[in-house]
Amino acid sequence: MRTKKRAVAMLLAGGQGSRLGVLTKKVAKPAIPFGGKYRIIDFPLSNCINSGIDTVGVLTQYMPLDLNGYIGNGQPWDLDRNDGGVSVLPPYVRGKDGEWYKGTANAIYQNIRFIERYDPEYVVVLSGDHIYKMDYSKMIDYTEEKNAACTIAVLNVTLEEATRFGIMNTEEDDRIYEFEEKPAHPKSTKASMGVYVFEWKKMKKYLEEDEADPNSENDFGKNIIPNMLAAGERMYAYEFDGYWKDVGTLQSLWDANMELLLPDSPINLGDNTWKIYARNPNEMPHYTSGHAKVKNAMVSEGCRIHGTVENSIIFHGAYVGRGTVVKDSLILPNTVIEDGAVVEYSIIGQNTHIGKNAKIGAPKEVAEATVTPGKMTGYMAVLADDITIGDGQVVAPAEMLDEDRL
Amino acid sequence: MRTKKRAVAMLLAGGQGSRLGVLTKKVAKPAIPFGGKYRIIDFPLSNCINSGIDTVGVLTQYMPLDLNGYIGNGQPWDLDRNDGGVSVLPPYVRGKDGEWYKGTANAIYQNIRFIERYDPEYVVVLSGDHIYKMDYSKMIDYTEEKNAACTIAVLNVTLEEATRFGIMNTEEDDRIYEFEEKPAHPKSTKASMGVYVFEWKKMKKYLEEDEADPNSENDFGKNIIPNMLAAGERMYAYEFDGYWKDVGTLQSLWDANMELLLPDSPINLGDNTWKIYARNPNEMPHYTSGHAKVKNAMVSEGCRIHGTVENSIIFHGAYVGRGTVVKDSLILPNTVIEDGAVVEYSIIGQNTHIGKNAKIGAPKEVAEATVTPGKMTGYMAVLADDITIGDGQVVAPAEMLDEDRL
Amino acid sequence: MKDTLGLIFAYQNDELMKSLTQKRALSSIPFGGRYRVVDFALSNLVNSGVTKVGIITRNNYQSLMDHLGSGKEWDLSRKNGGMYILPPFAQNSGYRGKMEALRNAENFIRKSTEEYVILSSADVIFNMTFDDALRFHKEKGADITLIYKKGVVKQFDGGAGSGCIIETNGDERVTDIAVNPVIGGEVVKRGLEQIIIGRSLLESLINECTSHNMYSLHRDVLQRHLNDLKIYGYEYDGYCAKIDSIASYYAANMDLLDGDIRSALFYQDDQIFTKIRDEAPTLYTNSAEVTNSLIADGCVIEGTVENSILFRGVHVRKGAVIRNSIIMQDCEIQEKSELQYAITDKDVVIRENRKLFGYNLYPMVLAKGSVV
Amino acid sequence: MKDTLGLIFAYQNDELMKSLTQKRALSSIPFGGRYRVVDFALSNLVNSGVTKVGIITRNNYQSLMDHLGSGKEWDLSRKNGGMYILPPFAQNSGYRGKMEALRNAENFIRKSTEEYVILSSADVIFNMTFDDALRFHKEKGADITLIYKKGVVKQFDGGAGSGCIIETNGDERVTDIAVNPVIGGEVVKRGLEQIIIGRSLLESLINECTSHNMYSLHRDVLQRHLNDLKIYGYEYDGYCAKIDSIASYYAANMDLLDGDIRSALFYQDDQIFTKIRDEAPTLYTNSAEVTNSLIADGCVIEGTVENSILFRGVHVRKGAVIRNSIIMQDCEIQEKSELQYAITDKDVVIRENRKLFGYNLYPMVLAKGSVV
Repeated sequence: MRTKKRAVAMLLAGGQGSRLGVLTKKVAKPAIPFGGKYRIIDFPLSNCINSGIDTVGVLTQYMPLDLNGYIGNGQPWDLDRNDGGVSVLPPYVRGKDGEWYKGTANAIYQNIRFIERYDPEYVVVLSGDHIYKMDYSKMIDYTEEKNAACTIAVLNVTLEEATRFGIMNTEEDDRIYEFEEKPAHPKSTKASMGVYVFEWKKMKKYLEEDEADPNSENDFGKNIIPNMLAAGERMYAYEFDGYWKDVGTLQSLWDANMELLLPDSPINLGDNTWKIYARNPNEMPHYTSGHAKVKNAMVSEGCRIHGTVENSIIFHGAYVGRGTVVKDSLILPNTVIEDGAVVEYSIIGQNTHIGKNAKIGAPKEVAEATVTPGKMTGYMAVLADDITIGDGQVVAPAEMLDEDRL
Repeated sequence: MRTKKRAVAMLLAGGQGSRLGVLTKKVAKPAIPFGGKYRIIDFPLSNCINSGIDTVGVLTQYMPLDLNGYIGNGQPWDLDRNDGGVSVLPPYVRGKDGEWYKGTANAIYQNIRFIERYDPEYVVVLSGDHIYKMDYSKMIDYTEEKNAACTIAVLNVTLEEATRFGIMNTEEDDRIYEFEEKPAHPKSTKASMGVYVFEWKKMKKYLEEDEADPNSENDFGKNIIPNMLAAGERMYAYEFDGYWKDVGTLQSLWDANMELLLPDSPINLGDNTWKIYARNPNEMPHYTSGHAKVKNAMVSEGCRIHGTVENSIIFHGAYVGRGTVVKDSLILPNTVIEDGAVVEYSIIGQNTHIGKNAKIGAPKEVAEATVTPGKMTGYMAVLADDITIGDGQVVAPAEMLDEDRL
Repeated sequence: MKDTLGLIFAYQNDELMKSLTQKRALSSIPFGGRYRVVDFALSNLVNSGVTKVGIITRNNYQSLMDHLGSGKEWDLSRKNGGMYILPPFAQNSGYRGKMEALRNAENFIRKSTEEYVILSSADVIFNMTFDDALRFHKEKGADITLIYKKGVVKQFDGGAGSGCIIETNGDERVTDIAVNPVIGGEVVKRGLEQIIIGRSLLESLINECTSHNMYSLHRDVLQRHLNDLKIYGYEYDGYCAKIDSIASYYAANMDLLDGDIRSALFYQDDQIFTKIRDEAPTLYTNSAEVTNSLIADGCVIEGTVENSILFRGVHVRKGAVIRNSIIMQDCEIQEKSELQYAITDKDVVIRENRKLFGYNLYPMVLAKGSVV
Repeated sequence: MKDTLGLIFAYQNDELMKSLTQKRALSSIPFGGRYRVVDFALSNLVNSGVTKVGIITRNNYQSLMDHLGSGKEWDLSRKNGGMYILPPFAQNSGYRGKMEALRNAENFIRKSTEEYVILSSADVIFNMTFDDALRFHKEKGADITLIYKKGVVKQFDGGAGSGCIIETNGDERVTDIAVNPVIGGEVVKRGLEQIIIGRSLLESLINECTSHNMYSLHRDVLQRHLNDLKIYGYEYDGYCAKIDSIASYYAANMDLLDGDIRSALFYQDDQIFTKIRDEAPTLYTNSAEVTNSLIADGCVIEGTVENSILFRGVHVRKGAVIRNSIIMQDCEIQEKSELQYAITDKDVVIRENRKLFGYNLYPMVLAKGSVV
């Protein structure tokens, strides 16, 4: 009950996530459903409480209604505290004018007063785009040990992958001497995970300087980190060797979900020593009928399965009719798929209604062999939230549908 | 536990309250302290829960950090509910662009989706500027009885005062046929209190039409109400005969506080049948020392009084030193007034420190007889939050001070 | 229904079910994959808009308290009103009847201001709001209204009798009350032990019973006052099941495999609330074969499950077969074992190759934590 | 201190204070204008970072439960850990000693995973965090650490004796433990009944006591194991007061009129938390004369108050005089009445012109709700 906190976490949840296409039309990316009953933001929030960080600011800007409602008072993550807990931090007006968050650094800058309430030694900067389990307290300990102004969590990737990441070039002792964004010829394979620990006093100084610079884009990767490096601050890479997945594209979202079905799934949601918490819908146990065939699948509470489900994730409250086939697909919450429909290699948005004998997508192998991939969808069919597909209607593979088809 | 609600309240808390001068430099007007331990917003929030309205959206825009923190999960007002409760609704980005709340009507328009979650029959629109106790459920009943599209709460004022208010001209049965903003020659004395009940379906239609009109100022008083009248909607005045006070100026804020000291204070904060709730600071009972003289004053928990206090409101956590005199003043929370200082006819902001033998303001009668009144302050001395006045320093009556004086 | 107080009798600790109630009250027995029996009574009150509920306990109520917590899940963690656990007075080791139990709540009742009280027994599985019944109670000017269900009472072996059977006239006024009568297969009006009564009348009846050393709600209040109080019956025509024996508990669980009964109980606007437990969704592997079963989150199914109910966190290993059984939280059914007509309490482990068979009306019960 | 579990003995119901404890446990007696005695033990644990606290109760704990609610005010309404009320087993009507009381918490202790346990008696008024004491416990490799206070023990008439007095050697190892010895005016090391112990050791000591029908923490554990367990003393040098008689209760309240003691207890980073009650600030009228008094919110003062403590909602009418008294919640002191050395429990009304005088060490106690 002491207001001074060792660390405060700031979670950047303002991005639109436009590469997720129609799925982010109504909700911010961190509120996208994942893994049958979770949302992406459950991972960083659960990591915080599991790491002993009980004060989290969530910086929102884009379509925050669902996200705010989902976070609520923070109780599902044990983040409803008299002192600290989770706070949603939208942009606001001061003096005469309001200012949207211009960049990741500006978003934190605008909330300096929030952070200073807790007088922290360290500030942990997180994003709401990744699926991973990580003990941030170890990274903070490491920052303290190294007496670093900033520590950046890195993942070892292949040299080829390294061209798509922000890469940290380090000395032998992991001190960073150079940061390269998507280098054509990477000197290192240490890719930034978008998890930073800053010594707060230093961070504040650089945020203020950055804000005063009219040419800055006010971005951590583009401005703050390079400025700190240029000034000779002690900055270290912190190697993380666990599972980490960016789910910023439809394909990577599908992949990360499907990895939950692997024997010894790398993210292991059943691990009681590092629980991932979620706001639980109040739904009864799922019902698998006498006509159902469910193999290699994840099914959540509130579902009613009367058909065939294979290699798929069925999110809570979904209905799969008799004679219906769902394969290689993600069925997001509360979606209804009527009798006789076939859904293959697809992502179906929340509350969407698919009529009898409708046909969505095509078998994965067929689609991959015959279809021109979509820019966002690849070979998948992707349906938005809240739409209706009439009886017998067809949605082609690689198609992204945002309206009713009756 | 049924999601359909009879009424949802929308509380407009985005205004800056610039006529409150330095007091609103860091906090939005609804978060201004009032009555020793309350804030202005406690009145509409308590009215809601006491009226049986358990779903409240608070529309914020200006300096919301303190206000958000104060509202928190709504528990102090019993508004932490699994279904409903209080939600803070900031402006946000959708699609590519963000939009600040352009006016009171636009603020509600941008949150139509929030309202529709609860499928209400009525929406109550409130503002965070007034001190009053009112049972909104009776006004909703009245709206239902009259089968009205909108009901506007009115107060009977004098003909002279009527020139400063929005005035409702009504038929004998209280049906409104005309609305005049600050009429030079009022036809009626029914002044709008800024409390509206709308039938939601109708309201939504007019909000959407208003939003589509590029020339609109998106304001209830200027656009929505006149448009509805012009369209011939059934609109009624609802007479309210209790205590109601606008606290939009420093003088009216001082007056409303001082009325708490009257025998049989019209707002009666001790009334257990209509409690005003506040987020309680955890402070011990106040201590009145052997040297203290306290008369006609309100003193809150956490205070330590060693001097003379007369005709004043001492907010929680304040300290009044030995030999110190406080008269006709509001001392906002956690302010320290050292030994031998004299504070007369003043408003002292939160966490401000007044040094020994400092002199703030002048006796009320003296100030009124000798000083040129300030535009905002009148004859009062007004000190901002968080400043320091050095030992022996003087702040003149009618002065408004926003920085240290050492 | 802000003018109504709820009181739940949650102390039943039926001897007939002792294998399941050894360490808990009947009201906190797990039910339907993720619920506890008390969830139904509590949700019904909350769904009726009652915001102040007292829970009358006796002993073994630690498990009940753990389940109810602060009442948050039922939206009863409130500043005004909310949920109140009413523990027994220290010296009291049991109640001879409901009127004696109510003595324990006397203070709570007296301090309340609500005009009506709903007395609800926490041993009935049903989904009902009391709005219409209260309206009926007011319209009739009734002193007491008994909710009843018309039909043939299923007689389960070992059940606690049929409770109270009432008769009503054309105006629904109660003309006779029989306590635990022997009944055949005829259609009767069975009291559901859900009663509406005025608060001040209840207070004076508690006083009357206390001062005359009477304790039974049925005999000392309802039967005695049949003529001088206006006692009415109100028919509830939805699904209900009274839990008073292992057989009735088993049957009520199995009822949930019927889609219509599931709909009546769960897929309604008025939901049944229960304590949250954070579990991942259930995982079916390639070897899973599941039919006609109700399965909570957190299970891993590698074997065969038929006509069964699996609570949270159950692991069914490869080759294991579960039929017509109720498997509670965190049980593990190991390779090639087989269960039929079994009820396994929490944390039971069935070792490899074990085979356990009960009968339909005499399911085999395995106590909490046993390793077989 | 995530690795530490808190256990509070909140069942004391001292016969010597029975005028104040007739309907409540000692731990829930109002104190200091807005607190209850238990707030200190509970806040100390919370301020030490302990997030899981069991409260051992016996009887008359309804008032304690009402006060503690869901633990929200102490930030102990949590998903993981938080506050647990541990009610007595039904048949148990009293504990002969703390070891017997702990048997009641055995299950709770066994299910916990924390390495250490702090056993705290809820009858001491003090503000202390246990961080340093726990560090000391670890550094010394102690089995048990007793927090003690060095000084002359104030002997109040009717007090429950001096509790346990310990002696320690240069290394702070405890060399002798005397239970309730007769002591004169000498400086002694008095145990504060705040004890640090390893969780598994505590478990085995509870088992040992149970199987040998022993029950006293002091005699059957500390004295018996003085040589074979490493028992250390840790000095607390702040303010503390043990509440064990009306006189000590009165004196501890009056201590709060001393600015230094007030500072030590309340104006600290580590706050004492208590249940919120929504009251308006206190109103002084023109006829009010208040000196050297501690006054909670919600009072209306029209009369004279000197050297006294007023709880929330007290109304002192014109011409009434209160001196050296403790006036609890919602009392009304009517016109021209006079109180000296009085303790009025909640809801007492002193009629016009009544005069009541106690003595310094024998303050007059007026029972809850009495109208004089």
